[in-house]
Amino acid sequence: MDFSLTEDQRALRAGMRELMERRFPRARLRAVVDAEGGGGAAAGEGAGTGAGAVDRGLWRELGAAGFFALRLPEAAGGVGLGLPEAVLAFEEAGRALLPGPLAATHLAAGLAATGAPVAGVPVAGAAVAGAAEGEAVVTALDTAGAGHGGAVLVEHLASADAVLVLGDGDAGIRTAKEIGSSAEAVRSVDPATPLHRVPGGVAPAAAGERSSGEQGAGAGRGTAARLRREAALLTAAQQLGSAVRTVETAVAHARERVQFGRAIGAFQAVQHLCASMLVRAETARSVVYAAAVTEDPGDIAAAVLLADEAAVRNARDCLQVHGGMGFTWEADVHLHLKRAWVRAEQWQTAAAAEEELAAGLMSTGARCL
Amino acid sequence: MDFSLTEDQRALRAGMRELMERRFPRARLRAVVDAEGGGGAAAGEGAGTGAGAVDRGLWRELGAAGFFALRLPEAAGGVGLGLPEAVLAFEEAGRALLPGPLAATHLAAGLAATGAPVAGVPVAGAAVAGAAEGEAVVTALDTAGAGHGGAVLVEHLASADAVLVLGDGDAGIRTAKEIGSSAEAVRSVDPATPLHRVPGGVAPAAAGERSSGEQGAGAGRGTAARLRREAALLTAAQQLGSAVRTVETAVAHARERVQFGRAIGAFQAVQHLCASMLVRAETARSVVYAAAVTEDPGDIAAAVLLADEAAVRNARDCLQVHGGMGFTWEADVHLHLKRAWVRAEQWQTAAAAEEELAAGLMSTGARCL
Amino acid sequence: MDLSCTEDEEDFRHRLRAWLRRVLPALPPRPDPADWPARRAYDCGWQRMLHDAGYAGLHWPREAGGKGATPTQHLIFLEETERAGAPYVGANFVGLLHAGPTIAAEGTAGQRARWLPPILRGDEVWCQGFSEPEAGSDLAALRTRAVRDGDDYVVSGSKIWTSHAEVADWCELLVRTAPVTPDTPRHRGISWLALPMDAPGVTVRPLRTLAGTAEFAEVFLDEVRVPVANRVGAENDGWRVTMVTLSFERGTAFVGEVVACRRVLESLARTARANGRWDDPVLRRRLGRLAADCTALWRLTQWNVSEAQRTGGVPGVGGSVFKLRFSQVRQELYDAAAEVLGADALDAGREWVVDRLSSLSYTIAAGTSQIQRNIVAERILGLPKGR
Amino acid sequence: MDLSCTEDEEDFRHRLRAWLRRVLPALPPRPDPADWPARRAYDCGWQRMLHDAGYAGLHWPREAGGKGATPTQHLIFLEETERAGAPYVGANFVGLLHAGPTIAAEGTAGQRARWLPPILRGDEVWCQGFSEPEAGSDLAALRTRAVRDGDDYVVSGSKIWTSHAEVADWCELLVRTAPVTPDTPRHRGISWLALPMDAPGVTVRPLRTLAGTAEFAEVFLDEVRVPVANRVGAENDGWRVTMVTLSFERGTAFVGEVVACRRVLESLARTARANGRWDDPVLRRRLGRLAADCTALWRLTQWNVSEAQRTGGVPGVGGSVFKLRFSQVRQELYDAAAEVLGADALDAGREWVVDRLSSLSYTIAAGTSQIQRNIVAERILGLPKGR
Repeated sequence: MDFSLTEDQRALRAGMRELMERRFPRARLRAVVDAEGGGGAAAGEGAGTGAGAVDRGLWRELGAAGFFALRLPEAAGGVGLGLPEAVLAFEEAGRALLPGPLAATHLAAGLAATGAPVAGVPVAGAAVAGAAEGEAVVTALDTAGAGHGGAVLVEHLASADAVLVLGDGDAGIRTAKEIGSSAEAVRSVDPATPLHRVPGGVAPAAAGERSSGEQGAGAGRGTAARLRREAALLTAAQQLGSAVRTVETAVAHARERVQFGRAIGAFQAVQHLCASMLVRAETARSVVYAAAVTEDPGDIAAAVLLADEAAVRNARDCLQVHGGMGFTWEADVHLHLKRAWVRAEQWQTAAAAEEELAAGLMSTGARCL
Repeated sequence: MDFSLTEDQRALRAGMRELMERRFPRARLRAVVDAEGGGGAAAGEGAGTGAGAVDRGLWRELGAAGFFALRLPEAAGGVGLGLPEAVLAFEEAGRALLPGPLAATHLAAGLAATGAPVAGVPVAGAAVAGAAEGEAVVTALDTAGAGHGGAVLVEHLASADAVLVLGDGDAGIRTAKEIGSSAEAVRSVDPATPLHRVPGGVAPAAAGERSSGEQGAGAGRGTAARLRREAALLTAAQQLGSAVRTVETAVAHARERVQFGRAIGAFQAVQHLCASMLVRAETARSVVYAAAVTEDPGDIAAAVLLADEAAVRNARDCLQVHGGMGFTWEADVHLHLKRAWVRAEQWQTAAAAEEELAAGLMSTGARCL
Repeated sequence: MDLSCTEDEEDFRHRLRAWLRRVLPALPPRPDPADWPARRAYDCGWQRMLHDAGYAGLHWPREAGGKGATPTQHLIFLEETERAGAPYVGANFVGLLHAGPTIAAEGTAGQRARWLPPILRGDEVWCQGFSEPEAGSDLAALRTRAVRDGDDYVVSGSKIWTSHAEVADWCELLVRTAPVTPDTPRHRGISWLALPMDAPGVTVRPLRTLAGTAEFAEVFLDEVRVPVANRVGAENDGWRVTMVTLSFERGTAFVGEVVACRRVLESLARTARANGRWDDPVLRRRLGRLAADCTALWRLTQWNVSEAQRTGGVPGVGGSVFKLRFSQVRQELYDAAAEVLGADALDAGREWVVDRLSSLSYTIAAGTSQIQRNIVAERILGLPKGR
Repeated sequence: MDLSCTEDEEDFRHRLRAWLRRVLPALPPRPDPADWPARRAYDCGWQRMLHDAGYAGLHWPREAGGKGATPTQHLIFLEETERAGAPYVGANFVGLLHAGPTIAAEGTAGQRARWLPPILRGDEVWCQGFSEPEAGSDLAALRTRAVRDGDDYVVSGSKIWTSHAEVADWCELLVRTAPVTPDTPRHRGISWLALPMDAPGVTVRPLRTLAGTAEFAEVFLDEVRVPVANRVGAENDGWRVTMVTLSFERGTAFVGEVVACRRVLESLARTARANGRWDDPVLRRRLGRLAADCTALWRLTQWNVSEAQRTGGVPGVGGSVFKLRFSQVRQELYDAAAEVLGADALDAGREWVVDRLSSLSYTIAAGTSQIQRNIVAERILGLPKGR
């Protein structure tokens, strides 16, 4: 057993961090956020009308760096790595608050590579074929996330070429145009994540096309469930990155901000807030990484729970450490909090994760080592 | 509106505190606790066999001071006061960690004074007739508290003369001997509160006797529900007293205990623990007092929730402030915690209180002033 | 422990209700939140109506032009206006609740005559210039300097978190009139000035919050001349002058907000029932617990008001206990709202979503929860001074 | 990120399992927890069996008579013994996990030869004399004095929280050999002595905890003579000598406890199913969340062990993160147990009820959570020194 990162994994992480810092520095994040109509959460519309649109240039660079093709076989033009490496890359994206439907495009790239009808997923033309290279932007519609009235929120729909639709058991690809025709823009709480509300009843495949479910119930069910789990884990990895980043931000502020004649980081109340943040982040890290290794549904549910909690609560504590400064639009703290809220609503809710883990307690243990 | 205590209420509270300090000083509490077989929670049996027995002399003194007859009309030999005054007296008892079935005896005194069959409650001989004077010890059996297998825990059964039985709708008095015949002593977690487990199916009245329910469903139901609510509130008042006391204990320790060259109360971590304790106690105080005035079921449910929480969490924080010292048998902190656990299980659980309050949200508001 | 109203109080409540029933339907439509001049006009119009009906300065002493009402009457006023959906105090907040009372307590007769009546009539709007970028929790660290030059002070510096600055006539300003030295503690050397907002050298820049709105502003002061006659209290005594009002509270500071909490909670319950989430016991019990918390906030308010009535005023420290609980409950309330909304909590067009963002300031503004706990620990519990 | 075992590790695990299957059924019955001599005999008997089977001092260096196992092997050993229900290290805790490693690292050849083999064989039991009534979190405030008199130290003072004192042969004792002066920081002037527990002047008094048991003792020292030859390390260098071992950790400190957490949780779930409480989603989801927490504790352990293996050892500060989470989860686990039991949580005869009481020490013992957070803030996060 050696749970530590390998040298290659360290290098991958460093490379990804360097890529994010170079190609998506803070100025670029602020440009996305501040361009957004000057309105923010409380202002006009914004979503889907250019504001918060996916930066195609950046998307291609991510593709060139292997972000989407990370897990494709080298023979298929991929990097040939696994879920642990993908998790490291997504952690860095979360750390940088990189916007866009990263998980959906990453998963769609995997589907495309195997080619229709392998794995039972039909490919809607070139859109998904370009996912691995970052030529296509693929977002996702998870019908299991349907709320009151059966509607679902879809991120970055206006920027997307295709939509990965996860049905009850089957999965499929539809064009963004198709889905967009019935969608309505929503004033997103996160200025960097435009959202559309899509009415219920969307099927994974357009009439006449085959969705993965039609290959046979077993495989179909497995495909959608597996994609949902992987998406949940990759999203948890982004939450982890955000949680780690807000600890650093809080600590940096606490060292610099002087009140009552000393750095506020010398006050136990602030010290202990920061310490609790680190505990949350490191705890989340251990389960997210382990779930990437085991791919076990229970481990993934644990990763979702603890990473969501770490991202949301760390962002709030970071805001508290920043005091009034943290309440301003100019500070980045709120961007972490809002994105963490968005991600926490995706793929698997806390309630579902807790029920999954509770059910797991009934099957006999032996979950160790 | 004047929510403050009246002069008379202040005097009553001071008198009760003085009574408790004189007649049940710490040495006496420790005698009860330490006599208890030297075993404590983890030791032999203890319950019901003398250890933790109700002190009859003290009980009579409480009776003489009007503790049990507080709400009886003066014409009936009572003090003629109301629920607010009873709550103040019970708060002081909780503060002193006075053991014994205080609420049950107090309620039984009220029933006795009205005399059978008024209010539809038959009186089992002299036992309950002496409750007001502290000549009788009356404990309670709340059939609504039945757990798995229908069994109920009853406190101080071996010391009691009579048992106030609260059924689904009706209430009645049975002799302790009757109830005790099928009871089994339990190793109580609280060394000052002996417990017996009584099997399910106990009726409020012995065969052939009349219970309050037989007077007509409406009145009967009302009686049992009213008694349960009053008991819950008087118990919440004891929780409040304990919560207030543990703040004081924690603060006193924090001022005296020196580590790292200063009183630990100068460390923000300790200061903030103590401040949070005070907030909990004062919040609980406001709802407990208000519920005593309004007697509204929703207010009582709020009092139960917040007082239970204040007592349990304050005792735990008090223990944390005390560090290792708080973990010893010699310190009183654990006695507050254990008693708070016992009281939190009585009359109304947190789940029931929350459901009651939730249901109240559906009836239109106007709960203010 | 009497929670019922006296005959006088009932009478006051009924007359107020009758008046509100009469006037509220005739109010103009609420202004766009981003239109500051319209907001000012609306708020001042409401204040003028209150004035004409005899409700202006209800809690101010009679000598200052107020009604000398008891804390309970003030509580009833705030409760009834909130429940009736009457306008909030808005632009008149600082004038009615801080600057005015400060002038009433510490100003000269001339200052009172000049500044108080326009506040009560809704003619003049005040804003507050206390906090600075480097002086937040540590207000006494303020650096804005005022140098005496003849009959004027020349003031330079910057202030932050100033509401209604765009439309205010006056700013109650704390400035440093003597430098901090080893012999001069930081709380000395501060003076209180009434700054005319139209004075040359005053620049107002809106400050956008994380909720996306600009409820606050920064105020930059570049050699602004303020007449010495605008100083309330003695030179270098401004800290005490300010704290007299800040630390004097009658328990009524959050009455409207507490009433609103209950309303939001009931509305959440109805929404949950409509969208099916009410069937989830985890959520339902959470709302039940919040009902207990809201009840407690109301009872704590009544408690503090009664204590204020009995003793003539609650020291500000008593309010710390309330504020700690209030801030926490308010944030938990909006977290529960998000739970009720589910994914729709991401839609800023939905009710409560922007309120949820705004509620993030509760544990920070007007004394962070950390500072409040220090106050409780040191001033109420008597623990040794920390840090 | 490899969570699978190597062939060597699998082999180690299988041999251990086979041995445990063979020997555990033949163990004598567990002694009464109140019978200290019987407990000593039982624990030492088990240690002797481990010794004879080649498992004694698994994690000790070979030079000290240990097996020089990797942290992963040690993890496997602790995991398998806990899962098999093998005896806990018990009376041999201090000898195997602290005093022994200290002597191994800092003792002379003679000291190692004298003290280490009996620890590994289960012949001699050690206890720990560090904490004092006035020196808890602030260990360096210890006052027990040792005055040199010829070839002896004469030691007076008192120690607290000493486990197994009644039956220990030796006590690793921290004493003050030089007074604290303005020039001598408190961490200097402390020495490490091996105290024979049968020396005249040593009195042991059981200390009853809130769980009602006497798991700890106070040790009173009245002019006890300890040979200077029993000092490990230089005079006045005892703080460093002690911290070398205390601060060196391979991530394995809580392996057994983490395995036990999971077992308790599964048992809670079964009990809840049996008594019907499983149908309450509030409880069920709470247990689900605890499952995530238990998983996290196990993964954090694997993480720390792997880091220790990679770097040669985890500094103690890394353990602070783990301990903070562990203490909290452990207490929440027993609160959930009370929820499962309902009113039966008041019956100390029921499973988990006394464990719940014991768990109250988790946030206090071996560094309170407050101290741990200080360590995390200052030593890991690099925040300025507080207080």
